[in-house]
Amino acid sequence: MKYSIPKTITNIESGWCPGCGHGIVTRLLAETTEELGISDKVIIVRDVACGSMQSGVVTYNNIGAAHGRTIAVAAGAKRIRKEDIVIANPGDGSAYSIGIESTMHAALRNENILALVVNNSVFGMTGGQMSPTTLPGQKTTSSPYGRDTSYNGNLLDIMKVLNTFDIAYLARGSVDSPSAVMKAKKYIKKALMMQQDNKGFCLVEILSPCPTNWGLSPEDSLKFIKEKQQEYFPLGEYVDKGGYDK
Amino acid sequence: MKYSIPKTITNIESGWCPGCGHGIVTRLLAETTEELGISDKVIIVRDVACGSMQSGVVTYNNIGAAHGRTIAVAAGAKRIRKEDIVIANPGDGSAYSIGIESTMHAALRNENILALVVNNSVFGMTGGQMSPTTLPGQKTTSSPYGRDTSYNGNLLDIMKVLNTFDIAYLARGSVDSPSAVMKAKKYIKKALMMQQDNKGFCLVEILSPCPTNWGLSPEDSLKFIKEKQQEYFPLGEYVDKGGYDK
Amino acid sequence: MAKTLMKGNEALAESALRAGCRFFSGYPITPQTEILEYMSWRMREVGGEFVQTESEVAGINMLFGASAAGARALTSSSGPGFSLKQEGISYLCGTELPAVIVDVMRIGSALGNVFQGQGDYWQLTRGGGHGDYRTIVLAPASVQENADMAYEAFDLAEKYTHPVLIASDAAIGQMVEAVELKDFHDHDINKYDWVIKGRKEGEDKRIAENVYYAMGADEYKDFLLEKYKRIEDNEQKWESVNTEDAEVVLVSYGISSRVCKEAVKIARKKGIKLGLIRLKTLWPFPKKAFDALTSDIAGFLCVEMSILGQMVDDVKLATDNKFPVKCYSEFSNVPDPAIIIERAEKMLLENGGRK
Amino acid sequence: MAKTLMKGNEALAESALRAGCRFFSGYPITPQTEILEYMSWRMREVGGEFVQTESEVAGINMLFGASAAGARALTSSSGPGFSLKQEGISYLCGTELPAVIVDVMRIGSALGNVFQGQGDYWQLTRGGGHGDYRTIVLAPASVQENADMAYEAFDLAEKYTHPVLIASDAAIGQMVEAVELKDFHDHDINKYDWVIKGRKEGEDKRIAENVYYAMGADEYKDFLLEKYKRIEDNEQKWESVNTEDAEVVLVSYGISSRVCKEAVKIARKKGIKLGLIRLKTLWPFPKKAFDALTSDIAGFLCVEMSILGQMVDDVKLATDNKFPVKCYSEFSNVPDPAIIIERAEKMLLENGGRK
Amino acid sequence: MIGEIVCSGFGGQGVLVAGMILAYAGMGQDKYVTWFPSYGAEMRGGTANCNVKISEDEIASPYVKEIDVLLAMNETSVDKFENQIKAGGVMVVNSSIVSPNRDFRSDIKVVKVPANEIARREANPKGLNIIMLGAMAGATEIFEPDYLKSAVDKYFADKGKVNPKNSLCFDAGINSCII
Amino acid sequence: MIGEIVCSGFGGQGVLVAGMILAYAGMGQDKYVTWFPSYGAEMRGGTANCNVKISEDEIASPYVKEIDVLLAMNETSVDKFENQIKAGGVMVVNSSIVSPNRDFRSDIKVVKVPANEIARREANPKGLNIIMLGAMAGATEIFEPDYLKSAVDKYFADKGKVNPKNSLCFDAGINSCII
Amino acid sequence: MEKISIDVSRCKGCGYCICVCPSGAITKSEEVSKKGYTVISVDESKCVQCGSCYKMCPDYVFQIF
Amino acid sequence: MEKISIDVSRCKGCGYCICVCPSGAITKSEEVSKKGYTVISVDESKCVQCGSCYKMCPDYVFQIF
Ligand SMILES: Cc1ncc(C[n+]2csc(CCOP(=O)(O)OP(=O)(O)O)c2C)c(N)n1
Ligand SMILES: Cc1ncc(C[n+]2csc(CCOP(=O)(O)OP(=O)(O)O)c2C)c(N)n1
Ligand code: SF4
Ligand code: SF4
Ligand code: SF4
Ligand code: SF4
Ligand code: SF4
Ligand code: SF4
Ligand SMILES: [Mg+2]
Ligand SMILES: [Mg+2]
Repeated sequence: MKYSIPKTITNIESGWCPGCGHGIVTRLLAETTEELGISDKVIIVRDVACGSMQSGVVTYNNIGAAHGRTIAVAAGAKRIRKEDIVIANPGDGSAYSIGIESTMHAALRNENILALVVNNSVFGMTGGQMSPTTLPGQKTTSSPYGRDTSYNGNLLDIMKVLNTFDIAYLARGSVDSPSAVMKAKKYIKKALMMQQDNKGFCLVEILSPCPTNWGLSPEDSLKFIKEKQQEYFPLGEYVDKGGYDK
Repeated sequence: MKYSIPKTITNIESGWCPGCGHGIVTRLLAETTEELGISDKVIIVRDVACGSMQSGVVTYNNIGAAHGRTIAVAAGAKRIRKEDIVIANPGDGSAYSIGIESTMHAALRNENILALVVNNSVFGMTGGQMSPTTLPGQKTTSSPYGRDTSYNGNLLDIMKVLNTFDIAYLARGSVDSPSAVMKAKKYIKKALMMQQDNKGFCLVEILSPCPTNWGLSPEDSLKFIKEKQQEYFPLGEYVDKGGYDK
Repeated sequence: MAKTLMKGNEALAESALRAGCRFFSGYPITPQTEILEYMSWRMREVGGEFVQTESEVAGINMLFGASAAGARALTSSSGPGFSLKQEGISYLCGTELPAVIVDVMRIGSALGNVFQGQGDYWQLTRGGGHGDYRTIVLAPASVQENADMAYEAFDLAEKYTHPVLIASDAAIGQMVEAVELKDFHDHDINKYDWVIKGRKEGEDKRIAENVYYAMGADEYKDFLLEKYKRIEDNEQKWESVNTEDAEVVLVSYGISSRVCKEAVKIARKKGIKLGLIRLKTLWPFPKKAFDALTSDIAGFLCVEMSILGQMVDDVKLATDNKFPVKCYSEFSNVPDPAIIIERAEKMLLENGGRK
Repeated sequence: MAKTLMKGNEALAESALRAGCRFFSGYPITPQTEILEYMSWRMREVGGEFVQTESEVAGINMLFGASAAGARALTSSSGPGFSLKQEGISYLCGTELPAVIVDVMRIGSALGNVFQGQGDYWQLTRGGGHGDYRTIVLAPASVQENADMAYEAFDLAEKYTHPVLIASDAAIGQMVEAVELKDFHDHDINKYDWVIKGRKEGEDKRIAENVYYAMGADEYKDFLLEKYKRIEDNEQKWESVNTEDAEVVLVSYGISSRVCKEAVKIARKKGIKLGLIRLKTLWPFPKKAFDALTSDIAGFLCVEMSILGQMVDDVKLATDNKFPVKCYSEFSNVPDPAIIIERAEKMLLENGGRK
Repeated sequence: MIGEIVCSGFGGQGVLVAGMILAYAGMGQDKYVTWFPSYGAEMRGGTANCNVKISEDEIASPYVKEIDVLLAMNETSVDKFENQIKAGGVMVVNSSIVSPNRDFRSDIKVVKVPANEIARREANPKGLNIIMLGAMAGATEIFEPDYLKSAVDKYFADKGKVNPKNSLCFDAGINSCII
Repeated sequence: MIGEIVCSGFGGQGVLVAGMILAYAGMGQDKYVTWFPSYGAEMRGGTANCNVKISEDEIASPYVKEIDVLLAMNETSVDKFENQIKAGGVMVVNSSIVSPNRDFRSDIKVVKVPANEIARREANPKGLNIIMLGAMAGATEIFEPDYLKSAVDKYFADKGKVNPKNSLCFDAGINSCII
Repeated sequence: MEKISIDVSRCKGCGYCICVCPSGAITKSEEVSKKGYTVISVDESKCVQCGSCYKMCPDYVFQIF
Repeated sequence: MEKISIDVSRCKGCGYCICVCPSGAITKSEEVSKKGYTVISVDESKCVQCGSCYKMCPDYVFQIF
């Protein structure tokens, strides 16, 4: 088969809303780990946010971390399971708001994990409040008149923050089109290879639709990513210490 | 008098060790606020760390914040006291380790306060443990064989992190010599003027000796700042949105 | 003011604003989020400060600053987020700062779930933070009380310069009832002599820190014992329902107590002498409600949504262990009036009279 | 092994390593810091993982991950830092993960001070975090016990797949005594079937999350009640000193209990029949120690370093309120044997016999 | 006690608003009312419901145990709540998507309303819930149809969301159930 | 009970180590020992002290209330602890910096040791505490001087910090107090 | 057949596959799933096996031969 | 006189002033303060009133006229 559902995807229906990007990101994770032959080494550490619904969808053993603590928990687990591949799977709220301390310090300590951040520019799970990546003008339930940066604060672009850090890999992908999906997959795969080779901290952020809380149709959500979200959060590789491009 | 002790310095003996930089920074704060005629507006928010001993030394009303929370507490106070000048006075441990989340997010929200960070590259108050700014090779009570960055993590240079943020002012000074002291004073003064004009978040970091925990004589401590600390933490102004240079 | 239909969480938020609250800092968590969402637009309308903070820890600490600066300040959370505020609550107590903190209880330890629960009773009444302290804990059982207690909480907090907690729950927070809101009250941020602001010439120096540093450790001990005694003497609040002739008395609060009221109604129709003490303060525990009872009681039945029956000890202590005390506890289900009555009947059978 | 002189904190750390602990994550705070400092070099020597985390919150959460992955994991803190760990402790409980968490108690709410205190009793025994849970709380009173209990704590934690707290204090942590350390024990991180690791073909899927999700809310209720009952039945630990014929029984733990022992010695010399129940577990509270007493007791005197007398309620509950219970509490001073005896004599006068 | 009502259906069918309108209407007649939603993770599955109580006396528990009236906007709602209806109670069923072949309880009154079709006809896809309310007004005594209709209008007017189509939907609901 | 000792002085004078050596020596004779330091903010002021108990029986409280022997290395130490010494107890005073003109209690034995001068003479500025221990050995019965001296050596040997000057200091301490 | 296999029971009707299919092979069907989603159907004859639908589908509906 | 005034009771003997004084006017005295610090003394005749000591002193000992 040219494209087959990865074996590590279960046939349990996911809890995600129609058009939710978490489902795509999860498939990429399943594909890449299978392609690398590391399926039997994966430990996922998920947040309590929408990413938590991944647990039912994949066959991987996993840990449910407190909100904002996936990266700390993953770092703790990895230090005990050095042969395993440990992936933290936070959302933007988790990694950049409540959990920013550990995002920064795990990067400083160059913890040998992958932080795979699903950035949907809102707190999805709790009903769509503003997050550190909510765009200027974007309406959320806690910025009902649209984010006004002078009132609600500026955006956090983690690429700019971790840019200068001595980590293994830092990249931002998106799932707004088939080609973007393939690029995002490449980023994730590279990061996993680096973890296999003990290169250190990798953070891959994926721009991901949350039609429910954006108040947009799934199709318009993809447009929103392309036209709006990427304007503030440009795609690409920001740190690459690996040399894993063939 | 050419140089007189600022009126806002009390004659209570400080609790600091001989040669502690906190004393110099405190005087700069007293001088600048007096020169700007804002002594009667100052609210200091101090950590529980060595900076807390400032409380007895100055006549200013002040708030003792929990460790790591000076910036959050100051931002809260400033929002209520918009006419006052609110200065958070954390150490490097406070601002960059436990309190990094609020350092980042107060900057994102451009809270109209001054964070005056006394960076002595250790947790002074608790007896000299490693902090995020402890230098490679530096011995501390929690890195007794010297900081090994691959074991203890890399250094956090806040200038590199906040560099790209939309804040009012970001600078790093030092108190290792009379001329450095005067430059540091200029930075602090500029930041205070910006707060007066509601320009937003200012962070001024001051490299400061902790002879006690560095295990050095006070004199050698100054050398350490010049020769070692500044190598990793270069002095200068990093963000300046104010135009307050005459 | 006429009555309007409001959600419990929103009524609480609006009422806090009317009480003069002009500072809110918090972080979303179900089932508390509507408080934050309401504040996100409404606070701006009334000219106050709203901050969605980076975390609950930042939320309680920004509130600490705002409170020290003299504002009526509010934060709110649930479950895990409320736990993160415990250090800050201890700081408010030790520093003697007034503030109002809402815990919209949900179920379970760890993540648990977003549904109604009452498992934070110990955390609320015994101090989830470090050190020796208590906080007044108000326990609303209706949308109206969510509003009234939020209003009153600020007065209480200032009366004792102490944080006041509101132990709301997911059910009270999510439900809608008619509510009558109180008028807007102006709060003067300079009202109190402990408020931190720029120090004007000639004024005494003010420091917001552990009050015991200034008064000395020994005096602090007496001060604290006296203060808590004063609160215990003055602030016990409860509602007694049909307790005069009750043979079994239910003890309950919040959403569970509403089910208990229904049970009392049904039981009375059946001729069973059931009564109810509904706690309106969890601390101080309304011991006076128990003191007032006659001694012909077959026992007390605690009805609560906590597996471990967290309220039981307090009832035993309040009654000097003179009566049987049982517990009907639920976890994810709401207590059932039928089961309540069944249990009460069983107690009557077992302990016809006094122990 | 021969005896060596060690500081309480260091003995605790070394002993944890000998018990097979290979993961420590924590943040400095006096008077706990020596544990962290000791681990900073010693953990590397024994081939384990040491992390000075960015905060206490990160510390407890890294530990959560290490524990889920199968390690014997330790974190420690004091006062404010211990409060910040409450969310994480609740997560460990709900997720049923073993771990050892040390609270080296200091005095006061808020910042308080770094000196010995026992003001965290409620926080420790009633769960400072959200939701329905208890944790075993061990209370060492000597450097030797600091070592022994740290060793034993890991076994207990695994026996119940539950966090175990050690309520040490500044005095026990800072003092030096001779100590005999146990041998090194190897811990197999794959020992338990709940341990999270890469899932090999054919293995059952493992998830570390609230255990109630898998078992269902109703079953969880029974499960939890049974589990805590089992702990209460099996894990009560105490030391009775001269209680056989005692007329007044002191109740105390940790550093205060050592002063009490001295008081008992002195009192006995004077012919006063003083006894002592020293709690070695704060929870489960050693009710059995009280059950074993005769009824000719004039009363119990709680001796503790907490202003509000936090242990008193537990003694009343353990004795069904059948005896007078008084409290001699200190804040910044260490209890004084002379005052203890004076208070005991007063109790004897007031309540010559049984209440 | 005037009535204990459960409104249930898919998220998006307006079940919570239907319940709110009933509570609002009750309050307009100086009754005691409570409205209690299902929420959180429960809703993500796709089903939402709310409990409404309307009473002359103060309402103790807001939870509906024995239902007087069930507005069942989809199949799962019938599955879930039919058994809780009191003997003699009323179930208004959205017959557009609830299979007409299923067996309903015989001791209750079942009112079948092709709500989706009506909504389509009235070009008011968001009017499903109003149609159901209309049907309920026609089939029960809890509110006078005219009063409830005016309450619907007033409810939306209060929110500044007036939509003249609502009134048509309401009428269509009443009519459909009279047929 | 063999002895309850307080060592007190400026931070840096080695008072905590002096106490530790006493505890170590006690343990070497199979006695029960406890050592308890002042610490934290208290120490920042400049004064440090520790409580040492040495006993044949298990030690209950580690706090010294009534002092058998006080090693007072500076003025404040005398101010603070002299009154806690038991009648008949011993106070070893660092007479280099404790004013020789002050009145001491007459019901205790006061041993004046010019410790700073001796240390200077022996070119061992860190030997202050050892000198004081020597003096104590000479003036009290708690330890045989030779045993304590060997314990000092063993203590430092265990730590890998052998310093032959310590022995000279110890002797000088004994001698100074015999004089 | 055998170009593509679909499991419409998983489909949530988001429409991603429809808008990325280069050959217009995918359309909304009339079928409404149990959860109330209008699922898709594929006109296999039009399918060029590009895999775009597979790549975008958040609910693992497609497999391409 | 009147070039400089010092309050040696505050001095903690850190020596900063000594090492920054361009004219060698400051030296350690023999005096030991109550807290055990060897304090400084100033040879005012040498002082050029540059203010360096003032700027560096962490304990507010100096004032320059
Ligand atoms: C300590 C704590 N605070 C808040 C919450 C509530 N909460 C759960 S998930 C979440 C935010 C989710 O946003 P994000 O991390 O971006 O993930 P998404 O759902 O958008 O994928 C919040 C605030 C919680 N469970 N615990
Ligand atoms: C929550 C909490 N954690 C830890 C501490 C202990 N503590 C007090 S100050 C401090 C670090 C001080 O370092 P820094 O912030 O750099 O200030 P400095 O003393 O070096 O000026 C620590 C760890 C505390 N009081 N509260
Ligand atoms: S709320 Fe948003 S992020 Fe969460 S499942 Fe729905 S679409 Fe996905
Ligand atoms: S420990 Fe360091 S920072 Fe603290 S007072 Fe002493 S010198 Fe200053
Ligand atoms: S594989 Fe390509 S052509 Fe075929 S259905 Fe999918 S998107 Fe269309
Ligand atoms: S992308 Fe998948 S879920 Fe979405 S409509 Fe197509 S098949 Fe259905
Ligand atoms: S003012 Fe300058 S010259 Fe005078 S004493 Fe001070 S440093 Fe020396
Ligand atoms: S700088 Fe100040 S404290 Fe230091 S030696 Fe000079 S006068 Fe004394
Ligand atoms: Mg998100
Ligand atoms: Mg520091």
